[in-house]
Amino acid sequence: MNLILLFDVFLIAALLLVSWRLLGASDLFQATVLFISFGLFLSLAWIRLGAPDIALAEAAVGAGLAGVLLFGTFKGLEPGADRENDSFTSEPCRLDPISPCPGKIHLLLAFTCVGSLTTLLVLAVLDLPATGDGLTPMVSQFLERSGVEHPVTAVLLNFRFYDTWLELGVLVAAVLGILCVRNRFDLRELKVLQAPDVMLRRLVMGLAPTMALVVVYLLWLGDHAPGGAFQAGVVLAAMLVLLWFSGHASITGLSRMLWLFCLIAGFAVMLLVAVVSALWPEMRPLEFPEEWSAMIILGVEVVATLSIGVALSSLAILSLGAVDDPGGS
Amino acid sequence: MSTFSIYSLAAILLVGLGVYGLFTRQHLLRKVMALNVIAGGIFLLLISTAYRNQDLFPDPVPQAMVLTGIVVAISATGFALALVRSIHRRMAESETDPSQDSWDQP
Amino acid sequence: MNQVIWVVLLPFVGSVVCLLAHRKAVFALGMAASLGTLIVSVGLVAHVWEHASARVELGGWATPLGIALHLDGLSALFLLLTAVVGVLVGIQAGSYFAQSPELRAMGSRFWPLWLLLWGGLNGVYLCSDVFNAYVLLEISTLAAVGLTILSGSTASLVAGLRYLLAAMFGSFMYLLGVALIYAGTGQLDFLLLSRGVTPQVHTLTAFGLMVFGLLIKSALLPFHFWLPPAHSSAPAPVSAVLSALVVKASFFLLLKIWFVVFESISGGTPGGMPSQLLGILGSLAVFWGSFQAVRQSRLKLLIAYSTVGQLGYLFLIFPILASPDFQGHEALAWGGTIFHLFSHGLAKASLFLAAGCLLQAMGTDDLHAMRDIAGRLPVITFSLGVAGVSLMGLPPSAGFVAKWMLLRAVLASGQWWWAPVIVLGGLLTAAYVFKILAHTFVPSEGEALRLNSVPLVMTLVPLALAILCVLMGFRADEVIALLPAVPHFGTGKNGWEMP
Amino acid sequence: MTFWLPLIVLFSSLVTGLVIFMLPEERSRLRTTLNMLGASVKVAGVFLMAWGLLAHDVVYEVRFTMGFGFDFLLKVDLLSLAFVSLSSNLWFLTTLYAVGYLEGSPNRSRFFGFFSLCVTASTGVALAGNLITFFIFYEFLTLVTYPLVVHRGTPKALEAGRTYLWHAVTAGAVLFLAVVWLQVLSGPFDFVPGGALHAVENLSGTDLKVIFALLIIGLGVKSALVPLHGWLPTAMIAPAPVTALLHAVAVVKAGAFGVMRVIFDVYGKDFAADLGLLSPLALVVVVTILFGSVRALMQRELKRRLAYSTVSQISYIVLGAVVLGPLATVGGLVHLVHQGIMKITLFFCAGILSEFLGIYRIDQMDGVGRKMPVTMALFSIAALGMIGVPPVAGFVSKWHLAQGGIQGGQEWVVAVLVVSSLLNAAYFLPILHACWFKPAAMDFEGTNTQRGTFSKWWEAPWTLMLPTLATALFSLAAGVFAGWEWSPLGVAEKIARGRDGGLP
Repeated sequence: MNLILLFDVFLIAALLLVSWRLLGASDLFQATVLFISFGLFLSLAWIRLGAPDIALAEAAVGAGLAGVLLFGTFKGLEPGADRENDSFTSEPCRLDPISPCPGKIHLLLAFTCVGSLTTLLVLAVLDLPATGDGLTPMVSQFLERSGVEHPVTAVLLNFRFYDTWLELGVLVAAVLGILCVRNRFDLRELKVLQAPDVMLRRLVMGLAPTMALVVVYLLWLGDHAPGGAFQAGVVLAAMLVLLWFSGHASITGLSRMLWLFCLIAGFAVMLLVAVVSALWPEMRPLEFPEEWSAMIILGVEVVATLSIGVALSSLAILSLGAVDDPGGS
Repeated sequence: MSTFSIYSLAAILLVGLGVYGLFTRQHLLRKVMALNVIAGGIFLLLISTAYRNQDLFPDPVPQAMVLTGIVVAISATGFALALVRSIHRRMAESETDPSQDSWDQP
Repeated sequence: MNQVIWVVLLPFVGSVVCLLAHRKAVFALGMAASLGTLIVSVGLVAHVWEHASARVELGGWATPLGIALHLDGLSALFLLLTAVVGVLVGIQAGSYFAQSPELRAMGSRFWPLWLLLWGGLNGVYLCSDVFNAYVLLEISTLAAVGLTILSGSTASLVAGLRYLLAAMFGSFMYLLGVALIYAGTGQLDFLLLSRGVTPQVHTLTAFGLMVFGLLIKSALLPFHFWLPPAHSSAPAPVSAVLSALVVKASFFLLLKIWFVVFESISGGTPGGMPSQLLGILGSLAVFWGSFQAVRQSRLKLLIAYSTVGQLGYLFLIFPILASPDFQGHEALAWGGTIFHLFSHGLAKASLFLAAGCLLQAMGTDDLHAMRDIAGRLPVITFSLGVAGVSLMGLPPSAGFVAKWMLLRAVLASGQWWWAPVIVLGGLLTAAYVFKILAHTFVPSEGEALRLNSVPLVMTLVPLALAILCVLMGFRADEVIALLPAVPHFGTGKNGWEMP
Repeated sequence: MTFWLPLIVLFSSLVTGLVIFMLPEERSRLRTTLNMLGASVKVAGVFLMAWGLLAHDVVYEVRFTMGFGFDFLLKVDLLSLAFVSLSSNLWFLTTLYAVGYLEGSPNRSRFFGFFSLCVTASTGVALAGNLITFFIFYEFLTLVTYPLVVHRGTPKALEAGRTYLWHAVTAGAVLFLAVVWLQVLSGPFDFVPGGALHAVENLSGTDLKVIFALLIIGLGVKSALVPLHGWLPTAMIAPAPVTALLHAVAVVKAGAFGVMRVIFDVYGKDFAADLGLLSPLALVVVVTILFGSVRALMQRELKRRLAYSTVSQISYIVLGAVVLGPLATVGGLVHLVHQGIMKITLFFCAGILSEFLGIYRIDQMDGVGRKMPVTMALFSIAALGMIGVPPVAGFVSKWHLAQGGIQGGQEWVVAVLVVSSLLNAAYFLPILHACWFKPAAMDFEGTNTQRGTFSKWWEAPWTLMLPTLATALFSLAAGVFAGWEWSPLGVAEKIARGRDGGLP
C-alpha cells in the first residue's frame, strides 16, 4: 500500500515539476522535450488509475503526435535553433508584436487570479464526494444490449454514439481549417523539411508491417478489452506520419478525391447510420437494432480507424510539411 | 488521503499551472503548451473521478469523455500550431520586405 | 419527433457532399442543404407552436446513459434565426464567391466549413447534455476559426489564432466545470442535473467555471478582445455569420446553463451578486463597445465593435429575472432579450453584407472614402440605414420592440438603474450609425472614385435582411407565444400572460 | 371605409415615397406626376374624413395589437383632423414648390422620397391614437428629416444635420423613457379628450411630475422650447422647401402638437393644473417667446431671423395649452394652423429671393420690392400677420390668447403678448420698410440671369409662385373669414369644447 502511495506521490511530483518547467523553461527546445515527457507521465497516471484505453491514446497522441507537432513547429519557427542554443529568447513569437512584455503588475495580477482560481478549485475538489458510482451501474446494466463487451467502447460507439460522431466532425473541421491556413486543397507532393536519411527509411520500412498488425489487433481488441478505433487510428496515424517522414509512400501520394474519402469516411459513415436510423420508422435517431449492433459497431470502428489515422496524420503532415505552398489552384 | 483525492488535487494544480502559463507567457508555442497542460489537468480530474468506484470497472463515461477530449484537443492544437507557423512566416517575410505591409487588410 | 435530428443531419450531409463535389456544383448543393434545413426548422417551429416542447432520446438509450435532444420554444426560435440568416447568407455567398477564380476556390472551402458550423450550431440549440454541448461548441469553434481565416490574409490569420486560443481556453474552463459537476452528481443531462444540483461548493464552482467559459466564448466585456479583429477581417458572408449567429450560440448555452441546469442556484439568490455582476459587465460592454465603434474609421471594424456593444444588452436579462418583485413579468424580459437577439442577428448580418458590398465597390472600407455613396449605391446605403435604425432601437423595427420590452422589464422589476444603460446605449449606437450615414451623403470632390460593379443579388440580400428586421417589429405576439416553454422546461410551469 | 380611409391617407405618401426612391434620376416628369398624385390622394382623403367626421360623426379607427403590451392605433378626432389637413394641404403646395425649386439639381429621387416619408411621419403623428403610436411616428420623423437636412452634403449641412440629430435623438431617448415609464405605471391607454390619466388609480404625483417633465423635454426639442431650440436656427441651411417643411408642416409642428396631446389628452388640462405642472411650463414658454423674438432681432440673415421667429411663434401654441382660460386653448389651437400658413409663406418668399436674386442677408433687401413686387407683397401680408395686424390670421390667434389670459386671471399673458408683438414689429417692419421704400442696394439685373428671366407678374416659375400666392391668401382669408363655422377658428373652438369645460 505504502509503495503505491510512494509511486503516486512520485508520479504527481514528476507531473507538476515537468509542467512547471515546460512552462517556465527559457529554452523552447527544452520545453518541447519536457512536453513529450509530460505526455508520458500522464499515460503512466492513466495506467495507474485503471484507464489503459486512455493511456494508449495519450501515449500516442499526447506524447507522440503532439510532441511531433510542437517539435516540428519549433523547427519551422527557428530553423537554426538547435540543442546548443540555450537562449531562445531573441525574438519571441507573439500575436501582438507591439505590446510590451508582461510587467510586474501583469504577473502579480495573473498570479492573484490564478491563485484564487486554484484555491477555489481545491476547495471544490475537497468538497467532492469521496465515492460515487457515476453511470457505472447503468452501463453495466445495458452492456449486454450494446453489442460489445468492453464498457468504454460501448459508451463511445453506442450509448454516446452522437458525441463520437461529432468528435470526428471536429477532426474534419480542424483538417479543413489547416488546409485554409496552408492554402491547399490536398496533401499531394507535400515535402518533408529535411531529406530523410537512409537508416530511418530502412527502419521505418521494417517497422511498418508491425504497426499495421498492431492497428488491426487494437481494433479487434476494442470489442472486449481496452483498445478500439481511437487507439488503432492513432497508431495508424503514427505509421503514416513515419512513412511520410522517411520518404516512403504515404497519404501524400493519394489523389485528392481518395484522400478526402479517407478523411471523411468515418464521419460520413456515422452520418449514414444517423440518416438511416432517422428514416427508419420504428427507430429512434442513431438507434440500431440489437442483433446488428455488433456488426454496425465493428464496421463503424474500421472506417473510423481509417479516418482518424488519415485525419491525424494529415494534421501532422500539413503542419510539418515544407513551406513552399503551391498557392490555390 | 485516498487515491482519488491526491490525483484530483494534482489535476487542479496542473490546471492552475496551465492557466498561469497561458496568462503570463508570451510565446505562442508556450501558450499552446499551456492549453495542453490545462487539458491534461482536466482529463486527470475526470479519470480520477472514474477511479473512485471500483466495484465492476472504473466508470467508463469519463473515460469516453477523456478519449473524445484528447481528440478534440489534438485537433485544436494542430490547427493552432499551423496558424502559429504561418503567422511567423508571414511576419518574417514582411520584415524583410517592407513594401508588403501584410498587417493591413488586402 | 424524430425529425428534430434532421436540422443537424441536413447541414452535415450538405457539408460532406460539398466537400466531395466538383467546384461548380458546390453552390447548388450547399443551397439545397440550406433550404432543406430552413424547411425543417420552420417545421419544428410549427411543431413547438402547436405541441410545445419535444424530447428525443438518441439511440433509444434513456437519459442518464444516453444523450437526449430537447426542442423547446427558445431552441425553435434560435433554429429559425439561424436558418433565415443562413439561407440569405448562402445566397449572398453564392454570388460573392462566384466573382473570380480565387474567390471560387475560397467558396469551395466556404461551403463545407459553413455547413459544418451550421450543423454544430443547430446541435447546440437542441442539446441537452453538458458534455455533448462541449463537443458541439468545439465543432462550431473550429469551423468558425476555419471560416475566419478563409481569405488567408495575415490579419485574418492573427485574428483567427487569437480567436482559437481564447475559444479553446473558454472551452476548457467549461469542460472543467463539466468534470466537476459529473464528479459531484454523476449526471450529464440538463434536465436531470436541474433536479439533482444542490448549492454546494463544488456545484457552485462548476457553475462558475461553465459560465466563465461561455462568457469568454460569447465575448462579454473583459473577454471581448478576440472578437473585433476576427469579425472584421473575415470575408463578408463569414463576418455576417460570426456576428449574427456564432456568438449567440454560446449565449444560448449560457441561458440554458443559468436558468435550467443551475436553476436552483441562480434562482435561489434573488437579486444576487452574480446576476448583478453580469448586468454590470453587460452595461460596460454596451458603453465600451459602442464607444470604440464610434472611434473606428474602418467600416467593418466599426460594425464588429458594435457587436461587442450590442451583445451587452443580452446580459441584462440575468439581473432582471433575479429580481424578487418580478413575478409575472418574465415574458417581458425573455421577449425583450430574444427580440434583441433576433433584431441584432438580422441587422448585423445585413450590415456586414452591405459593408462587404461597399468594400467590393470601393476597394476599401475606409469611412472617408465613402463619398457620395448614398447617391451612387442607394440600395446599399438604404440597407445600412434601415439596419442601423434597428440597431439604434428606433421604430419601426424589431430593435425598437426589443428596447421597449427590455425597458419595460427593467422598470417593472424595480431595477431602474439599468434604464439609463438602455437609453444611453441607444444614443451611442445612433452616434456610430449616423457616423456611417453622414459619410455617405458627402458629395465627391473633383473626380469621383471609380466604383467596381457589385452583382445585384449581393445588394438585395442585405436589403432583404434589413426589411425582415423591420417587418419583425410588427409581429411580436407569435414570438412571445413560443416562449413560455423556456425557462422552466420540463417542470410544467407554463402559460404566462402579458401584463 | 372607416378602417381604410386613415390607412389610405397614411399610405398615399408612404407608397409615393418608396416608389420614388426606385425611380432613376432623370425621370423627373414621372416623379412629379407621382408626387402630385400622392399629394392629391392625401388631400382628398383628408377632406373625405373631415366630411365624414363633421357631418356624420363617423369614427375612423385602425387598431392592430402588436403583442408587447400596446396597440398600434390610428384614430381621427378633430385635433388630429386639424393637424392632418394642415400638413396634407401644405405638403401639396410645398411639393409643387420643391419641384420648381430643385429643378436640375442632383439626387432629386432621394430628396422627394424622403420628403414624402417626412409627410407620412407627420400624418402618423397627427393620426396617432395613443402615446406609443405617436412616439413611433415621432421618431420616424426624426429619421426621415435627417437626409433632407444634410441633402446638400456640404460641411455646413452635415454640421447642421449632426446638431439636429443629436438634439432629436437625445430627445427621442428621453421621450422613450417617459412613455415606457408611464405605460409601466398606468397600463395601456388611448388619448382621451380631457385627459386619460386622472381616471387611473394608484398613480403617485411625484412619478407623474417627473414623467411630465421628461415628456416635455422630449417634445420640447422638436417644438424648440428654450433652451432646447439650438438645432432649429442651424437647420435653416437646408433647401428652402425643407426649411418650410421643418418650420411649418412637420417637425416643429409635431413637437407643439405633441405637447398639446400630452396636456389635453393624456394628463388633461385641469389635472395637469392641479398637479402644478402648468406654471413651470408657462415660465419656459414666456422665456421662449421673448428670447426668440430678441434673438430674431439680432439676426442679419433673413432665414435665420425667420427661424428665431419660429422659436417664438411656436411657443404661442404651447402658451394656449398652459394658460388656464378656455379662450386661450382656442387661441393656441388656431395658431397651430395660422402660424403654419404664415411662416410657410415667408419661407417660400425667402427661397425665391435667394434662388433668383441671390439675397440671403437682410441688408441686401433694400428696394427689392420694386424688383419683385408680387413676391414682396405676399411676404408683407405674412409678416404683418406675424406681427398681429388685423385682418391677417395672426391677429385672431393673439386676440384669443390674450382674452384667455384675462379669463383665467393671468393678466401677465397680455403683457407678454404686447411685448412680443412689439418685438415682432421691430424685426419685421424694418424689412418691409427697406424693401419697399429704400433705394435698391444692389444691381438686381445682374443676378437675375441665374435661372432665366420671367414675365412681369411671374417673377419666378409658376411652380414657385402659385404655392406662395395660395398660402398668403389663406393667411389673409383665415383672418377675414374667422367668423365662419369651418374656418380654422371655428374648428379650433369645436376642438377646444371637447377638452375644456369652460367653453360654451
